[in-house]
Order: sequence, then structure tokens, then C-alpha cells
Amino acid sequence: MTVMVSIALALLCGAALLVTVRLVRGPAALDRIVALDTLVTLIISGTVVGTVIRSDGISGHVLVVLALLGFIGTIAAARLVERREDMR
Amino acid sequence: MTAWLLVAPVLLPVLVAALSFALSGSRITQQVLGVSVLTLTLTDAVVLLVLAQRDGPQAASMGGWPAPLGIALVADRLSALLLTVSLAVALAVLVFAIGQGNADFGESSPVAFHPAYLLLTAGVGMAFLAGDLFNLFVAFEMMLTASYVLLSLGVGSGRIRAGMTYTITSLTSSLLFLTAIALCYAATGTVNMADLGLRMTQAPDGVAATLSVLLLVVFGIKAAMVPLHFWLPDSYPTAPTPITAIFAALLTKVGVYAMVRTQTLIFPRDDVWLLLTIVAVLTLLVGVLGAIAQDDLNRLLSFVLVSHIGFMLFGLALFDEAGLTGTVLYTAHHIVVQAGLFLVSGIVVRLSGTASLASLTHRAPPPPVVAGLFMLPALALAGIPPTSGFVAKFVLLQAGGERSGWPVTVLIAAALLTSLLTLYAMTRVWRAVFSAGPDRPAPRREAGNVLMLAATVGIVGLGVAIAVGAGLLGEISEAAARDLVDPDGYREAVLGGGDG
Amino acid sequence: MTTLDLAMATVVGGLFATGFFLLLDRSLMRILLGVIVLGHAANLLLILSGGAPASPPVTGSEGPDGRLADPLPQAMALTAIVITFGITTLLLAMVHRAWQLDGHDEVRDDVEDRRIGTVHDRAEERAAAESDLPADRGERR
Amino acid sequence: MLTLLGVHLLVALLLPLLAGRYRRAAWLLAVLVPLAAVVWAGLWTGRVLDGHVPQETLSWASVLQLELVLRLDSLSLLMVFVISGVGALVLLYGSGYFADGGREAGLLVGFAGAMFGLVTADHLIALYIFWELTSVISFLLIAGRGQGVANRKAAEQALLTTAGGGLAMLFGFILLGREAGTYRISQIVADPPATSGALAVAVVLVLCGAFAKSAQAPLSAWLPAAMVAPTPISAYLHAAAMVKAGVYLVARLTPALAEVQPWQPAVLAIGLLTMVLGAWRAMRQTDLKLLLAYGTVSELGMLTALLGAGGQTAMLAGEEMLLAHACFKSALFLTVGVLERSTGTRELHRLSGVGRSMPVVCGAAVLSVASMAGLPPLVGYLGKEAAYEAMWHADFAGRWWAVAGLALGSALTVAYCARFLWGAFAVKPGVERTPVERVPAVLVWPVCVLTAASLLLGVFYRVTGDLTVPYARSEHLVPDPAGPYEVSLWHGVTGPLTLSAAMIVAGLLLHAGRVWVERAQRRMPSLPDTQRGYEGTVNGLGRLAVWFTRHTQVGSLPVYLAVLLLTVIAVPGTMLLWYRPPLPDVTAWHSAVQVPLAVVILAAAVALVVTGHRLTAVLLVGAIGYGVAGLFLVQGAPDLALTQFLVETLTVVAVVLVLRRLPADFSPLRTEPRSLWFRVALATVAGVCVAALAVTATAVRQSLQLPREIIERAPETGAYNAVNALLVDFRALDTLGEISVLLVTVIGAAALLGRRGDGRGRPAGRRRRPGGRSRAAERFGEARWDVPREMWLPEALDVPRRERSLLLELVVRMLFPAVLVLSVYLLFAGHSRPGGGFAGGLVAGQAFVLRYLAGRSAEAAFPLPLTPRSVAGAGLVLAAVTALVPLAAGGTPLSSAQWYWDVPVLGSLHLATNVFFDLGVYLLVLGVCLKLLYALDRVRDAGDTLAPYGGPARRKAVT
Amino acid sequence: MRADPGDVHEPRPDTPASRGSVRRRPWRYLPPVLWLTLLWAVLWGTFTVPTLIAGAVVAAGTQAAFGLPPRGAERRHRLPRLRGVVQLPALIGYLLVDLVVSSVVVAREAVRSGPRTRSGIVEVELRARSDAQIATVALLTLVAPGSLVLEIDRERRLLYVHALPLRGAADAEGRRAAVARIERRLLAMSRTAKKEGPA
Amino acid sequence: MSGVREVVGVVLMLGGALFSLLAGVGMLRFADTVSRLHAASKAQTLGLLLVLVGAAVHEGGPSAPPLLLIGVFMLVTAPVMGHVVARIAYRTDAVARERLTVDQLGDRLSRQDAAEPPPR
Ligand code: NA
Ligand code: NA
Repeated sequence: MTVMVSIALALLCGAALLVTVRLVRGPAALDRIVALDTLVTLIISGTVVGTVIRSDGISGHVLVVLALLGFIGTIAAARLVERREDMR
Repeated sequence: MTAWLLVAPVLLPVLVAALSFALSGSRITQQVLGVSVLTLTLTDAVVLLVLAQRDGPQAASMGGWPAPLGIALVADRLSALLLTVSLAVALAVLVFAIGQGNADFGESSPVAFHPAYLLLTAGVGMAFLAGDLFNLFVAFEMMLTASYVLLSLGVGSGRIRAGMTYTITSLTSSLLFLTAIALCYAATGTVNMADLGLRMTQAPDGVAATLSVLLLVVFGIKAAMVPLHFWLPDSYPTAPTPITAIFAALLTKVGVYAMVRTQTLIFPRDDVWLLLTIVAVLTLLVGVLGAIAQDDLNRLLSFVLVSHIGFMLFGLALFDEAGLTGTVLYTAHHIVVQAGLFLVSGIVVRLSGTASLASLTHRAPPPPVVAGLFMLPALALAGIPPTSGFVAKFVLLQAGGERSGWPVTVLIAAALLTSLLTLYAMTRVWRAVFSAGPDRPAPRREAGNVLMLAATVGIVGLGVAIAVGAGLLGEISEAAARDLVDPDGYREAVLGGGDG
Repeated sequence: MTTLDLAMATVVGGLFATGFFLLLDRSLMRILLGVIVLGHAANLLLILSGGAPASPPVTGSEGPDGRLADPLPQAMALTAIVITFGITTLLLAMVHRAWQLDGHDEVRDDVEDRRIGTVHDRAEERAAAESDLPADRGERR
Repeated sequence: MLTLLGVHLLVALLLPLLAGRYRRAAWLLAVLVPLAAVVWAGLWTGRVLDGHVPQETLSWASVLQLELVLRLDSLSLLMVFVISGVGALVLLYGSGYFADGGREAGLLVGFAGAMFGLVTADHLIALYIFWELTSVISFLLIAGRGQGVANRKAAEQALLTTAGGGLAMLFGFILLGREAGTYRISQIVADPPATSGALAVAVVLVLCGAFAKSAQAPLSAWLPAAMVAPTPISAYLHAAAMVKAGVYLVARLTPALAEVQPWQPAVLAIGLLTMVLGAWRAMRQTDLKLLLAYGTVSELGMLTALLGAGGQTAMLAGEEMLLAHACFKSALFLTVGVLERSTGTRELHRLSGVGRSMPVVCGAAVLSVASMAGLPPLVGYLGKEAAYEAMWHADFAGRWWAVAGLALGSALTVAYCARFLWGAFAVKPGVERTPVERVPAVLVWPVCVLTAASLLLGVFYRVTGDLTVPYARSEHLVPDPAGPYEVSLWHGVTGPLTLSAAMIVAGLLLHAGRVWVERAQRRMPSLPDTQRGYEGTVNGLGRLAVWFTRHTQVGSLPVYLAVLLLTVIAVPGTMLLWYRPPLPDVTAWHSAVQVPLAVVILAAAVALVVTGHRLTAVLLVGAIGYGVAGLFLVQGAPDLALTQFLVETLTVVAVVLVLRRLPADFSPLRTEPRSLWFRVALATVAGVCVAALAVTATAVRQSLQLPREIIERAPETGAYNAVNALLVDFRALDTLGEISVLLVTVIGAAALLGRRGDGRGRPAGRRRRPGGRSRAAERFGEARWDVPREMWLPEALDVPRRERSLLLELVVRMLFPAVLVLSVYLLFAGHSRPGGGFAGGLVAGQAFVLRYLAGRSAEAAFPLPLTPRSVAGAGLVLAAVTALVPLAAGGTPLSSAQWYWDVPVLGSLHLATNVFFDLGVYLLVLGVCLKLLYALDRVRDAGDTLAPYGGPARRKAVT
Repeated sequence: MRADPGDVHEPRPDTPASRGSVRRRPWRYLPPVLWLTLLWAVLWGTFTVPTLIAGAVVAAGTQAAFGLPPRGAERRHRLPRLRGVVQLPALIGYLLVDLVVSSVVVAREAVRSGPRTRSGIVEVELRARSDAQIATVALLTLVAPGSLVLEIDRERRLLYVHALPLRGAADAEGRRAAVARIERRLLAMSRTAKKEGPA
Repeated sequence: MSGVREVVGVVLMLGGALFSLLAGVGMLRFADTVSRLHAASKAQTLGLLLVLVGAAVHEGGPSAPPLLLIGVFMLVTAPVMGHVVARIAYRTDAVARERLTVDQLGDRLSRQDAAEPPPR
């Protein structure tokens, strides 16, 4: 079982690496913004899976906060892009 | 009760700063609150000094948790002495600032000045009393952040640039400090300084020595020791006078204090003395050369400040009782003298409207009373007897005279030369600012605001008192140095439980 | 005590290097970002100084191995994070103000430092001119 | 003695105050003080000469070996007579000379006091103190209050020369004290230290000080320069008193140090050289005062040589000469003052026939000059004869050189003496007779008294002998091989006497042939000019300082930081390499999840270094922050991760809000590639250093005791989350400091952000690219499709309609209270789970950020009648008060208490008082977030009109 | 954008007054207080009496301090019909299936076509009338992969949906139908839809 | 029973992780910003939801409520993020128009009445 969960974790890590490529490559600012948001999502996923592996269920509430507030930065940055052509 | 005495210099200013911030509508309230809390804190510091001098290091753990678990605050003779002197100067500078009003500050100064100033003093107090390396970091941050704010309160573009230089350099040093703390903790598993001292002996030489010099560099930035000093002359002079005065008096000294504290308590090692000697020589000479090169009064004083950090390093480099006695004395004296000089400079600049020596040459000199107020600290800075500066310098030279070897000889020569060049720098100021004559206007009559003058008189008087009371101060300093050389009493006070 | 592993050492070293690199820039914004990165680096190092990964230091949350992480570096790092954040905002405000005042956000060199030479030279010239005055000038009365 | 010192000091301080109203009384008082010293010394004379030595001690800082020990032996007695006697007369003269002069009177009395202390001090350091005091007072006296540039420069020169020598001397004293084991002069003399290398250094240093003070070559330039001072001051300081300090010191220490090399050769060589050179220079002066000044230099040279030679006779000669010099030189200076006052000039070529107009003054001057030239029966004669005798019989090698030098000096002295008399009083052919004004008698009297002293001390040579012999017969001085020298006017025709007479004749001949001598002087290669040397040194110093400072203090922050980094690398890095602690075994990773996180972080870091786009850089930093937070989670630090996430988000928001007003790309200033590579290298090496240090440091720790104890004892604080226990209880003081930092930063940030732009900064967005607005934006025109019908968020009404979003407003309305509840949950959950006041406060703050993003108005989102300022202030007050409350209960600061209640329905309730501390933190953080948000809001307000679809067209389109 | 002079707003409701009206009708608070209390309990993970009381206190406090004024234009706020509640699981089930299917489709596109994937923007006309309904439809449309709501035209009740993959007009019609299906199920849960006339 | 729960949980988690990975591939491969947004805001969210449900099933008991709460909040915030970003993307020309088979929004905007207020 743990092996399977570890595989899941590995898949998530792979996803994170792919997203990082997008984050670094862009090309548009919006791409990076979205990639950053996705990174947060993946960290949530990864932590959940990691918690299962380590079976210390203490981080849950941290992730609630992330789920609730992770998009604030995204929206703020996107708004900037909307208002400033040269920021795209 | 000791615990309350120890925590008061931190807690009271913080509390009043918070009140002052919340009530920033009323300037009078802020002023009254500020002056009273500093007076109270000063009294507290005096009591601590008396206790420390009488009974040795006073320690208490906050929250009643025994030392490595809780944060210990410690007042040994060194910290109590520096705390007392610093708070006295802080009080005088606050009075000066109140007298000066908002002339030098921007629009928002009434809101920002008092809370920031009080938090600065709280940070300074905590830095002197901290018995815990991380607590020392927090204290530094309180002090420095408040100083960033105070420095950038003005409006001008030069000021913001200077603020950036200062902020970024200090910030770098803070981050390195944090790194050093992490490494210390990694190596020892504690951040209590007394405890660290015990455990560091078990660490391999390489680790301990490296951490020791890393902390030296960190504090060297704050203390503006050469070659880490460049930020100081570029930033201090641009601030309003009271700010410059308090920075010059306290901030670099806290750096020196931290250096002395950590080197003696945590790393009583002998592999840094040559490094310290070289640095001290460089600091002495580079600083004073810079002072001679300046045309701006405040920049000149800032370079002198850098230079005289070298004297404090002098004693630390010797790393014996005599040398440390000198360092303690020099630090205490320099706090007062440098603040006094900057305050006088503030009065001069206010009366004449310029800080440029070239321009001041053609302006009417300030009245004789201001000249006298300049003269005393200037002589003290140059170490002319029987001022406080002479006493401190004499003790240092005497300590150096006990040693042999060419590095110490060079150091002594540099110290003597620096004294002379400081005198030269001061005479340059005197010639430009205070001498009248047929080729220049007659002296002015008015000497500026009464509070400003009173504060300056107070600080200069404190300098005189240090000289007159050199016997008492010498005893305290010597005992402090003994404690530093042999920190068993300190350790026992901290780790032996305190008074809970 | 567990030694820092290679991966984390690389991250710490890399972050420090990045932070230092940005710090040496002339753009205040980049310096600000450098400060943030250095803050991350220092905090990470602080946490890593507490040892290898373990369960959160909450009584009762022990994992199968029963190891709890060292809480002290965590508390210190938390304090440091908040402090760094505060200073970041202050620095950000300074960047904004600098830009507002100067129209750019670069650290320009200190003009006062450039000025000293010429001023001192002038002062010397003046002193030389003055010393030509008759020496017995103005005995009092 | 201490009392007398105190009186000097007191009167000196009093005089400037007094002189304003009672000028005459002030000067009288001033005269009385030194007079009292003379009287006092007179009363002691008998006993002191009998060998009784009064002594007084004032402990200043004995622990630092600083004491004021005063002692009156025969040499001191002689000096007291000299300095106080001349002092009284000069002050009397001054009362007629200075118009008001409260300052001068005060300084002169102070100076007299300092000299009194100097000559009675029996402690090297005390002597040094008085020594430097005289330098400072001399500076003030020469600089004057209103004199010209020349005065200021001369004062500076005198101060720097003497103080510089003084500093060397101070260290010499310290070494001497170390070698002797005491600073007490009498003890050092009684038991001289054994010769050693350090002692030789001490001797050189002490002599430096003495020579500088007594204007010995090559440090003599300051004395003639100081002649710009008013006459009484010159007479006192530069004839009688201050310049005597140096020779006094030589006399004082000769018994102890004459045997130590290089004392004797140095003293003799420098002294006699100075004597000859000074006299040679004096001979070509045309200003009478300068003539006397160079004469003084010359005399001081002779005194130095005599007092330092180490023989009893030489000492005796020196003492007599010293006494003589004080009398005649001050008399002559005062005479010049009288002349100047009555004729308006000191130029000898412009004075003619003054001798006839002022017979009394002339007579006095003739006598004084005779003393100076060493003619009997004046006291100068006594001294000079003894001097010849001492050198003639001395037993050191090269004594004939000494005799020759002395003889040459004497001849030249006679020559300039004649020149003085001729210049001042003679009738000169071709020069019209100088008109003379009457001067007050008070100016003439002191001259007469001093001249009389010269005469009387010569005639009553036994008195002179009584005063000088006791010190000269010191057992540590070399006795005269020809037996003890008796003071007398006539010793018979001896070799020395013959030489002396010959030299007087030679001197007179030199004066007679002055035209040829002057021509010869002009033709001879000019001697090295020490004045030019001084000026060269000062200017060179200035140039060096400027050059050095300009090349180090370059004013460039990057350079400063580079130096800083280099230091970090060089110092700890070198240490690490030097000791090379064993590298531990390093595993690749502890947890596999760390690896992708590491890759994310490092990739973002590399991209961050490369990118030139601000927003990209901010996002990459955000990615690093989130990655680090992820690492925190892996590491088992959820509290930290939580805070890191929240802080990172807030940072991104804040930076982005400020970015609204900044250009899109980083500075166009391109760094040249070389410096770029330097930066890369520097940063990399520094990073490697830190990493290496981290690996080494983490490898050595052994004990895990503290963390275990923290976790075990955490429940005592009421918290099961050890991190929270640390933050609110164990280390609450840190937390208090931390929230203070937060408060002060937001104070500063608000102050900086809240200002209107008054400079050149313009909204960067206005600099539109040539392409103009995007196609879609153009086509989108004035769309206002997405405006909700209902008022979900009141503040959203302020948002431009095109930017409103139904979905966003609705969701924010729904989430806002949930976020607040979450924040309260975190506040209370902190005790047992991740959370706490920080996280809670940050979450609450972000609730308002959320509102702000949807509504664009920070104020509207925070409707309570509280300002952020009051919230933040209240938070800090609450935290601080919680820390203080235990005072009432007699506890320790920052300690907490636990209460448990059993309530019937609710069950067991638990309250830890540190929750109030946490609440304070929560409030403060919330207030800080709000304040920051308000301030950032104003950034936009400051003239920001960057609506992407905005423009004038819109006005029409909207109803 | 207060700084923009060209921006003219609807008259701003008098917030204090409307808040006063809220105070007269405290039951308006009930739904949010209930939801927040539930949230509180879920956060604590316990549904005991003290937790619920504390949650209610916190929720009520939040509402009292920071409660938003009533929404204004549409006065009613009615509870869903009972039949609607019954239909909720069906809706969720439909959504879940939709979610999985479209996810698979998008995932397949990602792997197989990648850059060659075609997409399109489809205009969807809505029947829903209230803000809440339109928003909910948009939200549910947004949840499923492959459809992103680009614009909402509130007044004309149009959604502009970016669909991926979208190969032609037929696909566009399918997308429209899919959104309509969701909307129909949603509206079926609420009786308000039919009664509501144009505003 | 618990064995079944575990298997189901692990399968769900694996599925979620796989979805996340594929979404990552999509983010990398799709041609324009809006298309990539599909992969990011949707598929990733779905992956997360699956992981959450899987973990909740796997762990059961007290760990489940917060996990579900995460899911609920993600279900609300992720679409909003997607919508806001997508709207901005279109408005800022971040859509590769030439790749669109249908662009009814473009058509609408190019009509004259685009900016006019709608019929009341
Ligand atoms: Na200043
Ligand atoms: Na100033």
C-alpha cells in the first residue's frame, strides 16, 4: 500500500516539475500566475498524500487555509496584468 | 523582583510605544508619555547597575522557565553600565527632539516618531540585557527596524537613498546573523549564550572558530568596523539631528557590545586577536582619514565615529582584563560624547542653515555657549585630558603597553595617530564654525530652542560627570572586565536558576 | 544528530547565492527580492538546524517512528519570518517612495562621496590664499 | 597645593562672568591668584630648601592608576616662582592691555593653574594632564575670539605640534611607568628602572613630547608662528611658562634617565642645534617679536641641553638660565608690547629714536638684554658661566662639540641681543624719528619689576644659588669632576670665562658687520624650513585623506555589499579552510519529497536571476516561498508552513500592488559583463561557503536535550503544540519583540506609502508602448456586462463596471465570514494544533485583502468604528499588559496561569492566560495587515488612472 | 476607481440605514450564522455542545461586527423547495460524471494533441435570472474541465464559454446543451426561477 | 472493511495524482494561455479532489472533515480563479485567436452594439 501511495506522491512530484517548467518558461505573465496557483494546489495534494504516508494528521487545517486563500495572490497578480499592458 | 527590573527596560517602552501609536492624535500626550517612560526606565537601569555592581550579574528567566528553556535576561556590570548610559542619552535626545519639533521630519512624523523612538530604545535595552542569542537578534531587529523608520521619515530624495543604503546593509547583516544563529544551534542545540559558551567548547575547533568570526563579521557590520563601515557615513548624516545623534550614540555601540559579549562568553578563543588587531588598526586610520577628507560637518562626525570604533576593538583585540576595561570605558564614554557632538552639530546647522564647513566659514558663529558645548565633547573625543576620552584611551594604551609584539605596537601607534588626527579634525570644525574675526561676521546672540540647549547641556554634563566620576566608572569597568574574562559568575547566574 | 543532506544543502546554498546575487544589483526591486530570498534561505537553514524531517512537535501527533521535530528552531523561524515580512513591506514602501521621488528605483551612488575631493581641494586653495595675508594682522586693540 | 589649584580653576571659570560688569575687579582678582601662589611658595621656601617636601594626593580613579599627586621640591619651588611670579606680572600688564578680556583673564588664570599643577605634579599621568591642558588653553589664547585667519592657523599649529608630541610622551610615560612599576616621579627618580629596550623607547617618546613643547628643532616652527597672539600671552606662554614645560620635564627626569641611551646624546645634540639655529634665524628677523621668538627657541635649546646633560653643574646652569630666561624674556616681550602700543609698529626698520623718547623702558630693556647676553652682574651671566663650566668639565665623549656649540650659540645670541637693542631703540640714519604715544604706567611696571629681578638675582647670587643648588646636587646626577660648582659672580680667570668673553666680542662684531652677515645669510643655502614642513605635512595629509577616502568611500551600495560579501567569504571561509573540520558523511536526501521541492525552488531561483521582468520575478519569488513552505511541511513544521504561506501571499499582493506604479522591466542600466560575472562568482562562492558551513555545523551536534524538554513541558503552558508554547510562553519575549517590529515597520511603510508623489515619478503605465492598447481591449470598448444586479459587496460599487465580476463578488461575500471564522479558529486552535495568534491574525487580515481585491476599497471592507491604528495599538498593549499582569500577583514577567472549570453542561473548561497574549498578537497582526492595505490603497490613489479600457470615450458611454 | 472622473456609479445605498434595517430583522443572519457554526464545528472536528455554542458565538460575533448589508435589488431570499433538496444528489452525481468524463477528455487532449488542440468560444443563453443563479451556473460550468467561462453578460444573461476541445459548430452546440442541462437541473431545485420576471 | 477502504483510498489517490500529472502535461503542451488554464484550474483541481477523497477514505475518522473542507473550498475558489484569469486572458489578447474554431465572443465584440447598454 505504502508503495502505491509513494507512487502517487511521485506522480505529483512529476506534475510539480512540469508546472515548474511552465512557471519558468512563461511566456505570458498569466501563464506564470496560473502555474504558481497550480503549484499551491500540488503542494496541497502532495501534503495530503505525504500525511497519509507519515500518518500524522496534523497538517489538515494548514491546507484549509491554503485552499481558501491560495488564490488571493493569483487574482491580485492577474489584476495587475489586466491593468498594465507592459506587465504581460 | 530582579525579573521585573530586568524586563522593565523592554516592556515599558513597548507598552508606551503601543499607547503612543494608538493615541497618536495628541502630540503632548506622546511627549509626556515618552519622557516619563524613559525617565522611569533610566531609574530602573541605575538600580540594575547598583545591584550588578554590588552583587554581580543579575539574571532572571522570563515566564519563570529556567534558562535554556525560557529567555534569560541578564544585567551584569557591562550591560547595566551601557544600559544606563544609553538610556540617559536616549532621554536627552528625546528632549532635544521635542525641542526641535518637526522641522526635520516629514508630514507624518508626529504619528511615527514617538512610537518608533520608544521601540528603538526598547530594542537597545533588550539587546543589552539579552542572555539569549536569538533574543539578541530580535532585539537588534526591534532597534534596527525602528531606526529604518526613523531614518526614512524625512521627505527628501537624498534621505530615501541614504535610508536604502542603511537599511539594505543592516538587513544583510541581520540575515547573516540569523544564519549564524542557525549554525550555532545546529552545532550546539541551544541558543542561550551562557549555555552556548559551555557547549561550544565541545564543538570542533574549525566550527567554533568559523562561527566566532562569522558573528564577528555580523556585529562588525552593525558596529561599522572597517571594511564593513561604508554604509555609515553615507546614511547617518542625512537623518534629522536627533536621529543621527541617537544612532551614532547607541546603534554602533550595541554592535560593539554584542561583539564583546559573544567573543568573551561564547568564543573565549585566542585565534581572532590578530584579525581583531588588524581590523582595529584599519578602523582607526580609515575612519579618521575619512573625517579629515569631509567638508560636511555631520559626515565628518560620522567618520570620526567609525574611527573610534577602532578604540573599542583595540581592547577587545587585547582580550585581557586591562584591555576589556578600556573597551568598556571607551564604549560608555563614546556613547555620550558622540551624541553630544551630533546634538551640537544639530544646533549649529539649525542656526546657520548649512552643514558644509566651507559655507560655515563665512557664516556668523554660534554664541560662545554653543562653542563651549562643542569644545568639551570634542576634546573628549580627541582624548585630551582630563576628559572622559582621555581616561578611556589611557586605560587602553596602558593595556596595550603591557603587551609586546609588533601587531600591538602598530595598534598603539595607530591609536596615538588617530587621537592626533581626531584633534586635527576637531580643530578644522572649530576653525570653520566657532571662530569669528575681522574677516567674518560677529557671533550670533540666540542659541536656539531652550529644550534643545538643555538636552545638549545635559549630555555634555554627563560627559563631564563621566570624567569626574572616572574612579567609580573605572571600578565598574574593571569589575565588568573581570566578569568578561572569567564568565563563570555570569553562567551561574543564568543557568543556576536565576530568581525565577 | 543528523547532518544536513545534500539536497537541502544545495537548496540552502542556492538560495543564498541567488539572494546575494540579487542583493548586488542596482535595482532596488531586485535587492528587495534578494532580501526576501535570503530570508527564505536563512529560515530554511534554521529549520534544518533542528534535524531531519519528523512529525510536528505537537504532543500526540507522533508518527510511527515516534519522532517529533525540534520545536525551538520552528519558533525562532516563525519569529524570523514575521520580522522579515515586516521589513520587506518597509523596504517595499521605500522602493515606492524612491521611485516616486526620483523617477527610478535604482541605487545611485552617493553624490556626497564624490564631492569631498573637490571641496577639500577648494578649501586648501582658500587656506593657501589666506596664509598670504600679513602675519601680524589684527593684534587686538 | 590642591587648594591653590582649585582656586585657579574656580577663578578662571568665574572671570568671564565677572568681567562683563566689573572689569577692573576681575583683573585684580586675576592678579591675586598667581600672587597668592607666589606668596604661598615663599612661605614654604625655607622648609623646602631644607629638604622638607610637602605632598598632597587627590585620588581621581586610583583603580585606573589615575591620581593627582602634588609635591613641592626645590625644582618645583623654583618653577612655581617662575610661572606664578611672571603670571602675576603678566596679568597686571594685561589689565592695562586688554580692553575687556574677561575671556583672556580667565584663560590666563586657568593657564597659570595648569602650569602650577604641571610643575608640582609628582605623577607622570597627572603631569600629562596639566601638560595637555596648557596646550588647549594656549590654543584658545592664540586663536583668540576675533582674530584673523593667521591666529587660527597658528593656534592650530601650536596645538597639533604640542599635542602630537604629548601623545607620544603619554605612551612614553606609560612604558616608563610599566618599567618602573609606578607613575610616581619621585619614586622613579629615587629608584630608576633598569635599562631595557622598552625604556629606550620610552625615553625617545618622552623626549618627543618635551621637544615639541619646548619648540626644539625640528618641531620649533609653531613658536614663531604663535607670535600672532597678543603680547601678554606671548610673554607668558611663549617666554615664561608653557615652553618651559618641556625643559622642566627634561630637568625632572634627567636624574632618572640621563644614563639611558639615547637620552644624553639626543638632548645635547638637539638642544645645541636648536640653540644655534634659533639664534641664527633670530639674527635676520625684522619684527622685534619674531626676533624674540627665535631667540626663545635658541634659549630653549640651550636649556634643554643643560638640563638634560646629566651633570650636576649642567643642571645648576640650566636652572639658573631658566630663571634668567623667565625674567628677561618676558620683560622683553612686554617691552615690545609697550613699543607696539606707543608706536604702532614692531618693525625694527621703522623704529627710530624710541630709546630717547622712552628712557625708562629703554633702560629696563638694556638690562634685560644684558642678562640675555650673559653680561655680569645679571642673572643671565650666572647661568651662562655655569654652562660653560659644565660643558668644559663634562666627562662625556664629544664634550668639545658641546662647548663649541655653546660658544657659537652664545656669540649669535649676543649678536641678536645687540640687534634687538639697536632695532628697538637706536636712532637710525635715514629713518624719521618715530612718534611715541604715552602708555599707561601699568604696562611699564611689570617690565621694570622683571628687569629688577634679573638684576637682583644676579647681584644677590647667593639667593639664586640657594634656590637652584639643592636640586642640582641630586645624587643621581654626575658630580662635576672639578668639584661642586659654586654660584658666584667671580671664579677667577678660567678657560670658560675667557671663551665667554671672546664670544661676546664675536657677537658684537657680528652685529657691527650685520650688513655683511645679512648678505651672507641670503647667499647661504636656506636651511630646511620647518614651517614649510608643517604646512606640507598638513596639506599632504589632507590630500592623502581625500585620495584615500575617494577611492574607498565610493558611495556605491553594490560595491559596499560586494566588500561585505567578500569579507564574509574571506574571513569565515578562510577559517573553515584553515581548520578544515572533518566533512561528515552526507546523505543525498532525508525525504524523497524534498527533491522535487528542491528542484522547484532551484529552478525558480535560476529563473529569478535571469529574468528582467518585474512581475515574473515577483512570481518566481512567490514560487520559492511556496516551495520553502512545502519544505517546512515536509520537515514537520506546519505552523511555520502556515505562516510562510500566508506571509508569502501577503508579500505577493503587496509587491503587486506597488508594481502598479513601477515600470515593467528592471532598470535599463546594463551592467557590464565583467562585473556581472564577478557578481555571479561572488554570490556562488558565498552560497557555497554557507552551505559548507551548514553541513559542517549540523554534523557536530550531540545533545537533543532541550527540544525534548520543551515538548515535555509544553503542556504546563496549557499548549500541546510545542511551537505555540514557545511563542506565547517560553519565548514570549521574542514574540513581543517581533510584534513590535511588525508594528514599527507598518508605521514606517504607511508613512512612506501615504505620501503624494512630489518628485519625478509618474505612473509607469502611462508610458504606453507605440502599439497602443490591445486589440481586444479596443474592441471590448465600454463593456459593462458583468455588473451584478444585487449589492453583494457594498464597496464593489466603486469598481469600474467593466472590471466587476458577479462571480467574484458573490464568492467573496460567501467566503469572507468563513475566513474570519477560520482565523478565530486558528487563534484558539494554536494551543493544540497548528495555528496561533500570528496565523489567525494573518488569515483575518487576508479576509480583508479578499474584500479589497473584489471591491478595491480597503476602508469599506472594514466597517467597524476602529482604525487599524487602534486595533494594532490595542493588540500590542494587550500583549504587553498580559506580560505585566503577573506583577500584581507577584509572579515573574510573562508568566502565565492555567484555570480549569467544570461547568455542568459544557464539561471541563480550560483557560490559559497566555491566550490573551496570543489575542494581542492576533489583533496586532490584523491591525498591521489593515494598515498596510490602507497604505497600499493610497499608492493607487496617488494619481493612478490606469484603466486599461478607460479613457475619455467612457464618459459618454456611461449613462 | 474613485480617481477616474469618467466613472459614474449607481447611487450608493445608505449603508448604515440598511444595516439598521438588518437589525430589525435579525433572522436574516440565521443562514450565515448556521453555516459558520457548521464550519466551526467541522474545523474543530467535534460536534459537542460547547463547540457548537462557541461556534455560534463566533459566527454571531463575526456577523455582528462584519456582517454585510443586505443585497438590495432582489428582496427575497427563500429556502429551496423540498423537491430541490431531493434533486441535489442527482445534480452532484451528474456533475461528478461530467467532471470525470471531461477530465478524461482534456487529459487525453493534453497527451495526444497538445499544441494542436482546437478550442472555441461559445455563447450560451441562460434562463436563470437572479444573480445567484447565474453565478451558480457559471460556477458549475467552470468546475468541469474543458469549459471556462470567459465572460458573463449579466444583463443579457449570456455566458461566453471557452471550450476545449472544440472542433466545430457541432461541438459548440453540444457545449451549449451541456450548460443548459446543468442550468435546468439547478433551476429545478428552486421555484423562484419561474416567477421571476425581468428586473 | 478497513482493507477495502484502504484500497479504495489508494486507488483514488493514485487516480488523482495521475490526473495531476496529466494536467501538468497539458499545462506544458497546450498552445495558448487559456488552453493551459484549462489544464491548470480544472484538471489539477480534479486531481486534488480525488486525492482528498482518497485520503479521507483511507484515513477515515477525524482526519476526514478537514480534508473535505479543503475540497469544498477548492471547489469554490479554483473556478473563480479560472474565470478571473480567463477573462483577463481574453481581454488582454492572451488567446490564440487563430486557433479558435468558433469565437462567438469575438463576433459579438465586433458588432456595433457591443458597448451599448442592453435592453432593459
Ligand atoms: Na544629522
Ligand atoms: Na542635521
